[in-house]
Amino acid sequence: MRTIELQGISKTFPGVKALQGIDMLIHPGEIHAVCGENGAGKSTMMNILAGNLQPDAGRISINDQIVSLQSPQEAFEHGISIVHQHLSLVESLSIAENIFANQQPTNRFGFIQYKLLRQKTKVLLDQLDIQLDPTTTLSELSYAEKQMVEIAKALSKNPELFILDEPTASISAKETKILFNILKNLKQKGVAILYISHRLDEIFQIADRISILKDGKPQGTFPVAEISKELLIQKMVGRTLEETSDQSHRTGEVLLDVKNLSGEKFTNISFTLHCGEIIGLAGLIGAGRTEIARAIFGVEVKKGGEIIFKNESIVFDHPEEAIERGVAYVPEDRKHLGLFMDMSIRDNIIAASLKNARDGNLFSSAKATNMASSSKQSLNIAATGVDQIVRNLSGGNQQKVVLGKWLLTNPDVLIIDEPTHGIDVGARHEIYKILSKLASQGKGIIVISSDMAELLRLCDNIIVLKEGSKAGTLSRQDATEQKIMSLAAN
Amino acid sequence: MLKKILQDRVYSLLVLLAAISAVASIVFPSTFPTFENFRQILLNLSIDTIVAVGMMILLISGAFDLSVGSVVAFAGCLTAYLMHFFGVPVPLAIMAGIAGAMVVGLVNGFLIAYQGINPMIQTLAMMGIVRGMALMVSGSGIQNLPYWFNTIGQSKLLGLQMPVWYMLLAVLMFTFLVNKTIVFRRFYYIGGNEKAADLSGIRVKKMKLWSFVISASLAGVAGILLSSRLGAALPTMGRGLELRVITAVILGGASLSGGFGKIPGALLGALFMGIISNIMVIARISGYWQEIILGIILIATLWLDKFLQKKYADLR
Amino acid sequence: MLKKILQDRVYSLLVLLAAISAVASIVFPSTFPTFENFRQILLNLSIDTIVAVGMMILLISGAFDLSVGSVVAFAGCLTAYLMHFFGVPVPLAIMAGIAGAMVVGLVNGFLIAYQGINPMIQTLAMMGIVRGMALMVSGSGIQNLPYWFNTIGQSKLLGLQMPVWYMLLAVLMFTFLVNKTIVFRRFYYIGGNEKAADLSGIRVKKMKLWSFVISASLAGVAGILLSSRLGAALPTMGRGLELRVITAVILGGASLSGGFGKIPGALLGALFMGIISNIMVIARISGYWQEIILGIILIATLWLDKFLQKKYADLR
Amino acid sequence: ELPPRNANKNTEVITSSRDTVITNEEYVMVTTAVTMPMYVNHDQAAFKKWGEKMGVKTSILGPADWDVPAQINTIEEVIGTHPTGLLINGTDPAIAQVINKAVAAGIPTVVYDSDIPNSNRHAFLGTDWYEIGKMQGEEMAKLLNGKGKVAYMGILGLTNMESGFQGLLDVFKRYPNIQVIGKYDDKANVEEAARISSDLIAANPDIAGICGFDSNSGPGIALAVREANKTGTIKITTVDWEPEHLQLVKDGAIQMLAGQKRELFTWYGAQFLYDMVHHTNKMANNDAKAGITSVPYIINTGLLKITKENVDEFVK
Ligand SMILES: Nc1ncnc2c1ncn2[C@@H]1O[C@H](COP(=O)(O)OP(=O)(O)OP(=O)(O)O)[C@@H](O)[C@H]1O
Ligand SMILES: Nc1ncnc2c1ncn2[C@@H]1O[C@H](COP(=O)(O)OP(=O)(O)OP(=O)(O)O)[C@@H](O)[C@H]1O
Ligand SMILES: [Mg+2]
Ligand SMILES: [Mg+2]
Repeated sequence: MRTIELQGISKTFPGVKALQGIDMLIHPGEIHAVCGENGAGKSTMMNILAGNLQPDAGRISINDQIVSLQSPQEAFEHGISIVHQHLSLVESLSIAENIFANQQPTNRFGFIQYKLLRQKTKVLLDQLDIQLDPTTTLSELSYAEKQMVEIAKALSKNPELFILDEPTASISAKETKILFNILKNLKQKGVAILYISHRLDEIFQIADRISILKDGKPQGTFPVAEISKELLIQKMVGRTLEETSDQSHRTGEVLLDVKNLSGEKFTNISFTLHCGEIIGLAGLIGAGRTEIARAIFGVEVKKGGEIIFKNESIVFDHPEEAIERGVAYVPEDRKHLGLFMDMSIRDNIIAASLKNARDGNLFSSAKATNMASSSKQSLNIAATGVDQIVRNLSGGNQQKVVLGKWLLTNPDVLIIDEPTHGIDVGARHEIYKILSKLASQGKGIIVISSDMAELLRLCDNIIVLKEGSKAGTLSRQDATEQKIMSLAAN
Repeated sequence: MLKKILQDRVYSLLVLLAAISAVASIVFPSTFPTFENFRQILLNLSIDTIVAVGMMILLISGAFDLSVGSVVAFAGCLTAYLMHFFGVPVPLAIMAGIAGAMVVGLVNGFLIAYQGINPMIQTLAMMGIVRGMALMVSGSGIQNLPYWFNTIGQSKLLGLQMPVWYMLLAVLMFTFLVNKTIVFRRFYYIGGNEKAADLSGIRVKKMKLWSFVISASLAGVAGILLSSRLGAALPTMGRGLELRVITAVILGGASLSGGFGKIPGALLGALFMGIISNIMVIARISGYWQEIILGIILIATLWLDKFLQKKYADLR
Repeated sequence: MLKKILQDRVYSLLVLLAAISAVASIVFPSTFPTFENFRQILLNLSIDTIVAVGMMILLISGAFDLSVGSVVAFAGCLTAYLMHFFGVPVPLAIMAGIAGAMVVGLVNGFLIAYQGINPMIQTLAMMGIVRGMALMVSGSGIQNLPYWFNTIGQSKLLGLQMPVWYMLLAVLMFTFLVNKTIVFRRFYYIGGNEKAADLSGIRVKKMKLWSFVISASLAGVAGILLSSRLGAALPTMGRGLELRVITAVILGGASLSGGFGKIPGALLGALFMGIISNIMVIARISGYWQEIILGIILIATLWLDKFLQKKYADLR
Repeated sequence: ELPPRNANKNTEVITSSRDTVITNEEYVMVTTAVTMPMYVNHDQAAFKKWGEKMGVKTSILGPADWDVPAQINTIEEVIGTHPTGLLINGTDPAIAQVINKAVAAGIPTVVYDSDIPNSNRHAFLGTDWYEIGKMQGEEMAKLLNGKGKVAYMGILGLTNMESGFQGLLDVFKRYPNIQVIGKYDDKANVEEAARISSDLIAANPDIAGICGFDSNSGPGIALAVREANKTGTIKITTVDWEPEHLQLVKDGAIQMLAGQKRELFTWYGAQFLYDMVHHTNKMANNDAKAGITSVPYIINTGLLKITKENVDEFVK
């Protein structure tokens, strides 16, 4: 049983006051949600609790004992373990070795026991209901599967304070359900849980209390019962979000026609995307949604089938062609596939449209800066400037940068894999607006998402995939979470 | 401004160079700060720098090439061989020499980019192969090259020997290309994140292939200049040059992991090494002391650079 | 099983080696497959392999060390110096020699891990410094080393000279440590993803420091063995060894970007190189052809390895 | 502006006609591989000793590794510092130009070791490497009484060494029963030399003799021969007489050393410079005006033949 108290925690990064005088009390056996916009300082706070960052001011006490958490190791020793927003996994190692990193089970001579390691891993994976061999190399997993491994890793430490930084951003309803059951159990056991998510429904579903951050400043803590969604958003964003009408812009004109497309991980996928239409791809982890997108975009070779784009059969053998023809793909794994972490926001945003950043035939940094700045404006990315290094952005703002990059290519067909992956309500709202605006301009959009609310809200048609094949299509009218789940699961 | 100096290696190196030169000028007023001396320093680093420009491009894109030293020798020897034994006219022979270098670059680039061979071993193996070929064509070296060939590297302009001008040309040209053309900017993206670059529509493999061809060609040019300057082609030319050049380039702000570096950095890195060794010659430091002191200075420089950056981060 | 062979370099290399040896035994039945020949091959690669084991650990953790060649010379010379000029008893002198090597490793590790100096330049600079120190202590080399010292490297066991046994010991010991102990396992995490390793509670800097100390110490041991085997300590020992060793290690399955590699790979890589050059001599390939053909074989090997992996990926 | 068309071949350029007393004289030796023990112990030691005796400043400069272009760079930079006299190691014909430059700058310039005939150097002292090869050939032929398999190794691509190889081969041409089985590059590295030798022994159990041409060849070959228990049965001739070489002759591992009188190169070379500067022997009223140089033009210091018989005379 631990009661964790934060007093006057402050943290400043070059150019940013990430946290300013945070006070917070986390009781054992409560699920304590932390809400805030992208860049509000949530992850920073969690990293401080996890011993990964050192606060400039303030103190942390556990059961009224002031503790100093100089390193992750010390945090573990105090029973604190965290599911990182940016996964803390090693691609080149097996699932088992990732989960028990630096604490593999050993015999009494201090030698690693691999059999035991595999067994312990299997137990954890079963707990999370993941059908994967513990010896699988991490690099062979999809992003969502990695997310689950990260959760298993944190769980393996039997924490007293369990921190989850946007664990559900990229997993589907099925996994989310499993996760919540586990959290409830831990709660029974008296574990204190800090839970970060931009999916407010989830928060109202499981949280006991909610603390709100804005621009690094505390906005108070409320029992869920005492705060409405509207008020929460109001406090997070500092304004109320006017509801957008999500009327369909679907036209009769066919834009993209996919016929019996087959690839590594999917077979006989057919669908038609009309101008102004938003199609959703739903499915559980590993359903093959990403692979379909990659096949259309020309990253992976298709095994069979035909893609007809603007009434002509096309095969992109490289994304370059896809981009030139007006197809864009926002990948799921922003860190590895989306971003140039050590480059500036500007260079990231113009990456896919370098040709437009020219003045005559020559590259013009002024022009590039303008392009980037306007995207930064329209997506309102929270950063010190377009010259800031992307690595130092908050998760959500990084996602906005990736989006900005692809919107700048102004595509006719936009494929987005987990579009609001880690994006706050405000920004999510903006992105939805952007998407329906694009649709209204007659563009076709394919949304791959594990957030069903999102699909239901955005899509004219939802294609549900199951183990790589089409399990059914639901139109906006008759789509419900239950229907999607039943198609996707059994 | 201060930010620039403290953050950007190119500037901090410039400052450091100025400081060192100032000190040297006070200690050796009659020998160091003379036009002759600097003309000589520049001439002596011109060959390395031309190779370094190509290496900088490779490092920006996250690769490197250990075979450049051998290519220097091979290009020089091949050119000399054709002129000397077959009386091939100078321009043709030179083109053949550069072509030879390009082929080496093509092979490296193809096997690394398209076949996924490990760059380190590929270029290391190539280093042996090409050195062997240099020995094959030139035996123990080829003397008395045609007068007109020698003029390329030996004639002077405004008191500076031609290689210096070629070096400056290469540096300026590629600085411009890298800053001002889309094609060359792509190397930064490839070095920054290969997968993301590919998904952003950059043909990574093709670009990688080219980066090796470019650096090999520059090495070829350097080799031809060197043998023209020497008036002879030696199979031993450019031994250990690869490490020297990579050192200069990293000193100039590049990183083996890619994504960083500016072309002028290549020149500055080479200049730094050149001035240090020149000062050691003037100070008559030699034998093992020369190796020890050079090593210490190298480490000290990088340490200072890190120190400045920390200072900057704090002061911000 | 097939998966293992096709995927894991250690196995594919083993298979390849077996194949090559088989062919060589058929073509040169009287000279290649003899005990004497293999005894000598092993003896000649023992020194390199001991260094390669340390280098493998460094590459697994995502670093490398160019100064090992110089450390080999320095440790040997320092030991000989103490024994010869100060009559220091053999065991003490050896300890001093290894200690000297460790200090080099400490300096490298500290400046790289804690001061963030670029590893490439740090170890390159150290290579010069330490070579210089070797020359300083040994001048032109030291002869007439104590009998008991020479026995270390010259005595035989079961027909194999001691260095071979020490090599096998080192390989087995570190294979075991790396597979079975958490401490050594950490190097894979650090090489695979430094940030993640840090978040997993691994003290990355400390471990990095140690990795350099380990590899330097092994280089020290190798140097002492070499001079004991030679019966003399020469300041020129271990020239160019660093590249030879890195090649062997990468051939053995490591990658410059870290996270990959197995200790036995170091031995296999060295063995591969050893057998190839042995066969070339037997096949009467000499002069510059040696370099050319060795290079081609190296590339061909890696190409084949890639090819097998692709095949495997398809067939799975 | 274009370079001179070396028209004025072998017309001796006049030395400094400074009759005034020279203040703070400094004599500079520029070599390559400045840390090579053979150079340090013989050339450089004698040169320093001479300086002390004459009470003038002596400096030794040059790159640490065998790098002729770098030696040229050093000479160029030294010329800028106007030394009293230049003593240059004739590493390669390619240094002719810079020698001429020095001479043109009025600096007395003496070449030692190998001659640079196509230059305007004032004097040369040294030996003809062709003779070294011949001497080894003759001795080897004698040791083998004219029949058997022989291999030789050295550093490939060096002019002087290649002519040494030539001398060797020309001798063997006269012995039809001597079969030359190969030429190998030991990269001036003991381990390489040992590896190649033992591979050779494995490949040709009946190999009768091995000749070495750089100072690391001898110890390496001897090591391999010893480890194959063929000491004495396989004959070894090699160059250089470092302590370890002498030791090996005493042990009967090496049958003959073809040594150079390197001390004489630099001692008298320096003396020549001194005499030129001081006009010790005036021939004309003004040698300069008369267009003569008052020192010998070419001196062949002859070779040392060190065998078991006379070795003890050399052991210090
Ligand atoms: N290493 C860093 N260097 C500089 N600034 C940083 C660094 N890490 C975070 N920041 C800044 O601190 C602020 C808070 O970042 P943090 O990651 O805590 O936000 P967050 O609440 O987690 O947002 P998100 O919901 O998008 O994850 C952001 O403005 C971010 O740009
Ligand atoms: N980079 C990859 N390398 C190897 N296998 C992968 C990779 N990405 C995904 N997979 C595998 O392909 C299958 C489909 O993955 P994919 O990402 O398409 O699933 P998904 O339907 O997109 O679900 P999610 O996107 O939520 O992970 C998964 O079983 C996963 O293991
Ligand atoms: Mg966050
Ligand atoms: Mg996916």
